[in-house]
Amino acid sequence: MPSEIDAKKRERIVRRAALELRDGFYVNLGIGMPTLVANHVPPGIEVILQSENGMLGVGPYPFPGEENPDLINAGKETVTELPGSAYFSSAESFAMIRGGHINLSILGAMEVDEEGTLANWMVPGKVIKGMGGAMDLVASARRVIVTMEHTTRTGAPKILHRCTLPITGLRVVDTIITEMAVITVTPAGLRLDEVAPGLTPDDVQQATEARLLISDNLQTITI
Amino acid sequence: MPSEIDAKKRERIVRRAALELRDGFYVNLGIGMPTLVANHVPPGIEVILQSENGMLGVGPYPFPGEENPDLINAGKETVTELPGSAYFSSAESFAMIRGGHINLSILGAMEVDEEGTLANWMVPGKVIKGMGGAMDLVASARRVIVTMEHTTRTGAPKILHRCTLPITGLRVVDTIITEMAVITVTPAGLRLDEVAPGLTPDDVQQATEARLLISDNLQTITI
Amino acid sequence: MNKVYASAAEAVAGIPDGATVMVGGFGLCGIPENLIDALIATGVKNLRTISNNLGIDGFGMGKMLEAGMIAAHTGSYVGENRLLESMVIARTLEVTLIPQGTLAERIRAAGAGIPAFFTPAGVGTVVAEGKEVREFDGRSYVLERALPADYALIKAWRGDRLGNLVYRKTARNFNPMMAAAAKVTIAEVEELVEPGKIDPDHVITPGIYVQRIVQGAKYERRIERRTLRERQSA
Amino acid sequence: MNKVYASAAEAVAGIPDGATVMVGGFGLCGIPENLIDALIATGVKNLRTISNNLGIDGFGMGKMLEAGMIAAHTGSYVGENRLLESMVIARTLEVTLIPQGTLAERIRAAGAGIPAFFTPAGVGTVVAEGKEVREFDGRSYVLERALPADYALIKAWRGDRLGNLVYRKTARNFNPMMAAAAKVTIAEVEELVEPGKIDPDHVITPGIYVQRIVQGAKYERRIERRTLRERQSA
Repeated sequence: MPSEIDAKKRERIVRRAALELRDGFYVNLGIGMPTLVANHVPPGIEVILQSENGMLGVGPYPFPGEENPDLINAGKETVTELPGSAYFSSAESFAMIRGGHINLSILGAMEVDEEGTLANWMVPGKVIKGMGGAMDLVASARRVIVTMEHTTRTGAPKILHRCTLPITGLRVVDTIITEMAVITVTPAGLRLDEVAPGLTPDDVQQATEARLLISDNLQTITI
Repeated sequence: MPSEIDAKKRERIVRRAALELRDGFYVNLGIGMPTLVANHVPPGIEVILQSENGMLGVGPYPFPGEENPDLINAGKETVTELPGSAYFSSAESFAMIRGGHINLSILGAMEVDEEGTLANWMVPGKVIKGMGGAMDLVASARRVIVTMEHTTRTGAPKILHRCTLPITGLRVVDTIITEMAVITVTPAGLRLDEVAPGLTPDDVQQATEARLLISDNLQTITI
Repeated sequence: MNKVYASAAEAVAGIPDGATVMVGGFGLCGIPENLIDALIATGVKNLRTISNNLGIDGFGMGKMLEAGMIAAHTGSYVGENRLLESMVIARTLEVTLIPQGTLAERIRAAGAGIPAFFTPAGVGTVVAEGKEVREFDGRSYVLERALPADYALIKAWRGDRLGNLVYRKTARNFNPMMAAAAKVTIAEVEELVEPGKIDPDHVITPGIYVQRIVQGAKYERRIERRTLRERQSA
Repeated sequence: MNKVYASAAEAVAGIPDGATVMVGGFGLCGIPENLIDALIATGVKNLRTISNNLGIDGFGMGKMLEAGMIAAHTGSYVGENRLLESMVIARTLEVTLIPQGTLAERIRAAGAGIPAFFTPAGVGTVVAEGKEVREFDGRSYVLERALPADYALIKAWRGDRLGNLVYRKTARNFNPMMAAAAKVTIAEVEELVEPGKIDPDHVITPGIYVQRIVQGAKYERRIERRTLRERQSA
């Protein structure tokens, strides 16, 4: 049952990403897997979620019958508000993002390269859907974490020497979190900081096109 | 009693300026004489006053005991609100002004020249006070009317061939209203459209450095 | 000063073929449902639309797409429209996609009298191609132009006769900037009230930006993705 | 996440000599009275202040001027301070005056990540000297840079523990933009309330922009020009 394996992979990624949250952080979570990070906020940590359609303090999904068409997140999903939430226009929302007020943006990727360049919005030859707010977020969030499966469904590497798809942002990614590894983008290149239990650095390198530097303090991923 | 004569002059100017108001206009009135235009809105005309410190729908001065320190106009005078007033930030206020949403700005002048260039914020050698919002207003209001006494207190012309003081805006004035005349700025130069009762165009020209074109349809000022 | 129109049909009358029309909303949230229907009924053609999304097949701006009245569209995300694909391939629709924050700020700039500004979004991507890129304090930015419109169709929760508007929750989105960016802004509201009923401190769109206002006849307020959590048993 | 400070003195602690400090308010309306007093009490020197006005002799920022703690000031109007003249002549104070709308937009740009923008205000005047002037659609505009600060001292009517703020009437003025434009924003409020007490639709400054919040101990709220009308006899 590959879908169940995928679900477990994704949960591991999401749980590891949640450990990057810090108390008092304002965080923007991308559509899909990143949104799930909200379910795993560590105890004792208070984070405030921003949604780029104009909301701070995004709460959980509503109970049945309490959904409000006027209250959605950037993925167009019905959500709820919390005590201390605030609404604002799209111009104010992106002023907030562009102005560097978001501590952390977590989003998905099709490709990331050695310089932290990200491609996640367009596959030439397919009809384009649009970049939405991704270009603004990666350009200006104080820290950008990519969460993604380490390889494509056919096993091809997604962490590349150079991105081949049209890019979303040039040298924007700080950290890559996959089911196999946690990788930091450094001026010297990609540094392997953590590997999944049971894997060796070489296993990760085999699934990665870009050359990986191995951290002097290499850890096993603990979630 | 020169001050009483001045008061009458100013009232004539203000009353004539009020005739330029049109129903539905959003109007910004400068500090001093222009503020008084609000007292002479013609019957049947509804105008909404904007104050650049962040208010639409400025009402009259408050009754004694009803003044509110949080409710002032751009001249720092206590004012009141009206049904349908709105408050906003200084950035929004000048977005409104700069965006061309103000139909009419009425303000005072030290000098105006043949091209409609205005000087009203600084006299070199005196300590400068600052331009406040005047440069933004004259650059972007759809129509700019200058209300002023025709000459200085010593009788020197204020309507000049070229401004001599540091300017507030280049080619920004549409109409000049004084106690002697109503003058329109045209591409060909200043056109005398109306003269005060009892005065001839030549009387006005004598008090004016810039050359005046005489309107084919010259009128007497009626207020 | 009376900006109130009796019906959405009267409120949208006079929009000519080829006009540039902004439409408020994010997804299906905060869209001017009644004005969209009324605009389609006028039979106007070759519109150049500006909106973050393009509705979905069968609802919101998706209906305008189906009516064949859109010649060109500028937005940030059009992923919910299947019809779009065939139209782009058949070259009956020209689509320009730009970053959402750049879209929001370009619209804001148009209303605010700012002809152009620098932004970091899109530097090094296709978005910056052909545009000036300049460095400030060691970082690169792309010069973006204001994005104005002839008409804006927007939706607010409540409005008064003078055009003052308030919005509800995330239905605010692009509506306030569009109100300021168009020559003629047409607002539909769920509740039309007398001036003074809206606290002046709560007004989001001051009436100066609104030329026409109409109370919508009915609202479907369709939900695009109904996501729910389970009630925990007590 | 607790941004609440017990006193204005604690809230302004750590502002170093030479810091760039924005101060909210227009005239004496909406100024952070308690924070100004607390800042003077710290004895900090050589501040570079940014504020539309400079208070009046003996009140508001006028007190900071008298304390000799301001080395340079940027604003749009300083006409109410007599002390200013002698300081400018003695070259103990450097004053930069810019158009009020440019001041507001430069501060807004700093908070919004816009490094520079074009504006029509000041073209052809001393304000444009040494700056790039460019034509767009036949009209000339001057390029203006963002104006950020190390600290912003602002005043709101009501705020919650998360820093969400609402303002009252024209006391809003420059406060919201300054909140977003500083590295550290310190807000004083008349009423400090629990999160949830402010309707999320009414929030003007979302808490993300506020790092420290304090309830002011007392407010004089001095009126600069008390203008009144007479009651008509019945």
